[in-house]
Amino acid sequence: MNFTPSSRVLIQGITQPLGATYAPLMQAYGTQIVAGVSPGCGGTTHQGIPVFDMVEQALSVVGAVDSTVIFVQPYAALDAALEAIAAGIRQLVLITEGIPPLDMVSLLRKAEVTETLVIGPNSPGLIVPGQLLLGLHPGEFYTPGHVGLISRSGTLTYEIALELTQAGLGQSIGVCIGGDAIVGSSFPQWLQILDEDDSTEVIVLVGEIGGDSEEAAAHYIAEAIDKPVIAYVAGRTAPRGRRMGHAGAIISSQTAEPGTEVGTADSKINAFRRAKIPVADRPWQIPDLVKKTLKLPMRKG
Amino acid sequence: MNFTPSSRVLIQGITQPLGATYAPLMQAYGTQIVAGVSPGCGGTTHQGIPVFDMVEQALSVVGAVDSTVIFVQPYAALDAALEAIAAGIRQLVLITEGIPPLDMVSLLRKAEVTETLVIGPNSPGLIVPGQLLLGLHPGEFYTPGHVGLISRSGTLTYEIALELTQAGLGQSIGVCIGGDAIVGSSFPQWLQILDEDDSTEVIVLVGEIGGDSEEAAAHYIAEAIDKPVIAYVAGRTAPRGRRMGHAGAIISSQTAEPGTEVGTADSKINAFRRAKIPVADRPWQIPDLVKKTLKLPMRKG
Amino acid sequence: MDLLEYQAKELFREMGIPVLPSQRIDRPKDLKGLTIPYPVVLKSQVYIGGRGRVGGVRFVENTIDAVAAAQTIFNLPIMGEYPTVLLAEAKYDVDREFYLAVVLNRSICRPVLLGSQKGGIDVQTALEQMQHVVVDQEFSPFYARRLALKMGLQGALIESVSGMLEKMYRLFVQHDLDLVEINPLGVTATGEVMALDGKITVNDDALARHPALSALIAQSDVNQPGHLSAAPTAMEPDGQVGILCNGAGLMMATMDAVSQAGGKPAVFLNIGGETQWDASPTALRDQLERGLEQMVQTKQVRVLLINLVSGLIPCNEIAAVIAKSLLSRVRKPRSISEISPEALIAQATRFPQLVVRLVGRDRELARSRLESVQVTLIDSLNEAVTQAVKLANAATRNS
Amino acid sequence: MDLLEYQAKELFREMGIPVLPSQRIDRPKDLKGLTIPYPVVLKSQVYIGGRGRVGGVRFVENTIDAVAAAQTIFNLPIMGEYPTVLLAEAKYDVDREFYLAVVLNRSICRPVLLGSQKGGIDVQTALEQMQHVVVDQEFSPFYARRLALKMGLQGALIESVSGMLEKMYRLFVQHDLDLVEINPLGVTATGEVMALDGKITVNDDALARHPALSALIAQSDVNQPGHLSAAPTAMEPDGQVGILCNGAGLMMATMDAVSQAGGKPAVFLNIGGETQWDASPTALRDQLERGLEQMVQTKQVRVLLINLVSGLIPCNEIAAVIAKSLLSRVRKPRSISEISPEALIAQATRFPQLVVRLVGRDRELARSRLESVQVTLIDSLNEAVTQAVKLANAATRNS
Repeated sequence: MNFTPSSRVLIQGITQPLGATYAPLMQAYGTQIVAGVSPGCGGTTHQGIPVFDMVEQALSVVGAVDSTVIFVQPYAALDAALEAIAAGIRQLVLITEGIPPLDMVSLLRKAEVTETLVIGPNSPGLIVPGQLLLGLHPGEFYTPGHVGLISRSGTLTYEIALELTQAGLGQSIGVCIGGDAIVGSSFPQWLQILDEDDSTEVIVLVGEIGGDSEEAAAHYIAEAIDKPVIAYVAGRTAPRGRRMGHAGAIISSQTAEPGTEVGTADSKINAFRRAKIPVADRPWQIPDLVKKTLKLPMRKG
Repeated sequence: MNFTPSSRVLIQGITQPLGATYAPLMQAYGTQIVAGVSPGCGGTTHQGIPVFDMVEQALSVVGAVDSTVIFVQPYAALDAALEAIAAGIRQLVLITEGIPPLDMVSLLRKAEVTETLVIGPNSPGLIVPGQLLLGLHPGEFYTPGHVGLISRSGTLTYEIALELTQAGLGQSIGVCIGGDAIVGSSFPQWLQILDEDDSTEVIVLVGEIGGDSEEAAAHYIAEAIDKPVIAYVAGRTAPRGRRMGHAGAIISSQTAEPGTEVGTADSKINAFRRAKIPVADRPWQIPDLVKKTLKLPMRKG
Repeated sequence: MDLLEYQAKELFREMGIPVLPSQRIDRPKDLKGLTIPYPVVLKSQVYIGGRGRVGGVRFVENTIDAVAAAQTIFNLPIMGEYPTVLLAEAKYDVDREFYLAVVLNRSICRPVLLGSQKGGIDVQTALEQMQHVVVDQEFSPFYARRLALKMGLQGALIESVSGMLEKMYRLFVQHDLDLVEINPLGVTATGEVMALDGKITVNDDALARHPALSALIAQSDVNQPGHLSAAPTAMEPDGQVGILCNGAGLMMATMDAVSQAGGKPAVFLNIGGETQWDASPTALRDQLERGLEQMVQTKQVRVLLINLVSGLIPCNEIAAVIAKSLLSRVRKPRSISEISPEALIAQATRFPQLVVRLVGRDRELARSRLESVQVTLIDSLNEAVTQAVKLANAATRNS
Repeated sequence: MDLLEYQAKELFREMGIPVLPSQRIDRPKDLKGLTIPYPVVLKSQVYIGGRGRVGGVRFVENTIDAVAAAQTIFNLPIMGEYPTVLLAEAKYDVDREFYLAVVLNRSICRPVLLGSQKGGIDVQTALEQMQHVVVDQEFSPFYARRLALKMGLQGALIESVSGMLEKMYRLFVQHDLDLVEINPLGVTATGEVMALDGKITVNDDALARHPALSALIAQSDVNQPGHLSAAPTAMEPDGQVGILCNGAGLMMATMDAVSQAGGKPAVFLNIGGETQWDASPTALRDQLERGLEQMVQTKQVRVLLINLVSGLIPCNEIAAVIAKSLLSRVRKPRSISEISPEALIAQATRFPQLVVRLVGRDRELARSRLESVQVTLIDSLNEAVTQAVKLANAATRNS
């Protein structure tokens, strides 16, 4: 794991709409973007960033990189990720939404044997406030501090980061594991990382309906996490079987995911409560719960 | 590597024609056949050998095995081999001829990451005279001794083993890497094994036209092998571009295997000669060359 | 997205999975051209399960009975859903019924093979005996045999059932499916197997790379549950609040908060997060514009809560889109410039009351832009929700 | 086994690899029904390369010229091979010609992508500039881009050429091929790419699991070089020795020894080693029986050297098959039992002189069995070869 200002970062899909927009924003935030990749655009530059046709070609010129942020089209994402792994990159941030799940299965099989960390897909990536931005997080919502923020959504995470910042609670990291059904890194993985991270004092976990990530996280927190955790779950009122936007935020039928009621907001909230984890009912209650946990003075209300 | 009388051996495809014939022959030679596998035949026995539906099921009953000998139909061989690897077996002998080469490519990718030894396909397997038979070698042609015999063919290997036995030269091992274009274990691999094997004093390498196994072996012997090696190459008179029976024994066109004249008997014989390896012109000259190398008395002739 | 039984069986047939001779029936009179010999089973083609228990499956012996039965089935809603197609299928005598499925399991990020010796309509019994095998590495047929053994099968059934699973898996991978289910798999006394009913769930995200599958689906109603739609999703029939957000998590959190505050969401619309590869300020503006138009056209919406949190596009650009939308609904007199903004808004045709909360860059510019069209920019989500519910309650009282 | 150009292009078309409009011509008059506008290229469909240099490819401007050109091409052997089909194809203006291939490399046990910016008929130049990329792990399109870059391509050509290679690779894997080659790949001034000529080598061992491919091949002559045949293979036109062995290595070693001893092999036949999954003593006996029959029917064979080394079947069973074969060729009088074996053999119709060498179990039983039909069992390969050559030389002197 290397998420510091010294991290050297590659952008795959730097000439795609989203990549072209965010590469300079990441750079402006202080992230060392050493090269971009876009087949057919080798030899050009984008806002001063040299662009190459392939990852391995970029690395042969600019040297090794720590992470790559992938902005390519959904059906090209598996190939881009495998290309990065083949070139030796072991931290991948998959921004792109809409990658077919079976492509993710193939990628994750490969990631496991190569010990590659895959963040996302359908994720705004990761921010270490004041230090490093790998993805879309709006830097102005964040401020350095000691709250580790992990989530499954983009804009809701920004919302909560802003609530924390406005309440005077800075963040050690903001990371989104992704809104799709099949994602790389998991809540337990990040809980473990933040539990060991010196700058994190409290963890805010922002979950949502669908799947059993929150149930697994609750279980893992009870078993293995020493630092305090505050949870929030979105989707109490979401209609069953409807896709809310995230491919992952859907309560599936019984057969597809045996274990009956897993996936509902109630199941997740109950899992957190059973693990004695405070659950915020509304997003704006999170800062107060954090302060209570850290025994900080409450804001007047 | 464990090729001793204590090796525990599984037979996959024990109810197929070839497997049904050879399993008892191997057992009669002293090989510890602990179980057979044949889907749909679980619960039966074949000549006293318990038969199971799956490899993992067999292993759960009879315990771990060292090697499996695979006799299944060509299009079922990749699956059988992957099943064995998944069950933890790391020495595979593929007897079956006619396995599609791209199935072998898939298998060998898997074998490499799991460090699995694959002998064959299209191979009579391996014999350690007087100790162990994993495959088809007719035990009566062999006698224990110090000549390591490695080859690409079946019946020609038996022929040469018999010539050696009749000349009073016993064998430490007889192994055939297989007659197909794509095979698992290679000549260099076996040369290294026999170079380190205490019971082997001299190595007889029986090559044939097609591919560059012999050229690679000649190179490897010059570089890395201390023990004396005698070579023979079959196919000096084989017509170009004709399949001789072995899928591998064909001299291919230039484009398919760049490197122009590689694959002909001349290319192979010249490679051995350049590496100062004595080459027998006829199979029956091999025993004399072995004796000469070992400074043993020659037979009268 | 789910396929109907007859569509699933078309794919089964292509893959060599045995299915009975069958014929699609679009209207009762189609039965006069039936080429399958009687007796025949008529099956309602609906997305909902459990049709058998409520009369959606009928055996018929001749054409007269068949036409009558078809009329009945066409007029029989299954959990509220009317079939637009029936499937006429040959009858088959089975000894036993198994359950088989291949499904993508999101918890472990792997496909899983499922099987039970107790298939058929009693799902609970099937579940109790359900066996599963995780396809952790590249699939190979031994995974299917592993399931067959776990199911307790013996002899020739091991190969016939695992052969079936192998084809189901190939179908699953070739078409990027979320689910392939055969229930029941009919097993005859002689050990022959037959897919008697089938369910396939297509993955929405992968559909665009499967033109043949898209064409198959285009034949049927795409307005089924679970389908990702660009149209607003209806909630409470008596709700008055429309909610428009960007991003699924934010959407759900906002809707939850409205409900918790006592409001009743009427419809919601997620105009999309910012992780589409082709997302851009222009694209987001377009989506917002279309979304506003759709919400405004939804009569039930008396109060429209707009909650947008964006790092991609400055708030003032969003405000400009909202203002433009508001102004476009005004009945246009000859010259707009002659009329004061207040008068314009007053004349707006059936425009819901707006509660706008924006977060991002250039919020103060946005505030002024919105004030120019009589809309107050609200700072916090809490306030915005409170305000929306208050307005909705007032509207209810006034109606 | 190789496909003809028109067959390869059928597969290209199915995979979405761009090819020109073309039409198969079985006889010159087919050109009257040509649907491709002139000018048109007529190409001899032969397995041998280099047809262009010897007049096997002709441009024609109208039907009269086309029919005449077709007649010429049908009567023009390419390295001794006459075409049975021509391909009429649209003309295409290209700026450059590339070489692309996907081939299975046996040394490294992996598929390899090959490419050169210098394609076309000058194979040597293509080879000098040839770039290759090993597909060491599961294929992904980046392997194709890697080759495009190694070839020195830039800009849009990287994607168009790597897209082509991706499709070639999918074809390669889907049909279990040994080789997919496009040479030349035409590249227009605007950067469009087109497969102008194509070669596909099918893998014999995998063919049985590709019924569509088998059907495609069944249309053409399967008696092409490289095809594994059950019939004896011809060697020297003036040879007299037929060689029958079991196993490829033994076959080659025996034939080499015959040549080295001054003999001339006429034909050889390998009845197969013992690694076929369904090999059994019965199967081997049947193959031997058929093989003997074929060899005996080959007029050129004056001496038949049989060298069989078997662990599967005892020598006496082999001897029984040989004896039976020998006896079956005898002109049958009313009752065989009345005649002595010697008399029978003397009457054998055109049966070559037999030199039989067998190794395996029960050799002494085999020896007696063969002696009963006047055949001596020889013990060593050396002796058998010497004996066969001696008899052949004697036969030559006597003829």
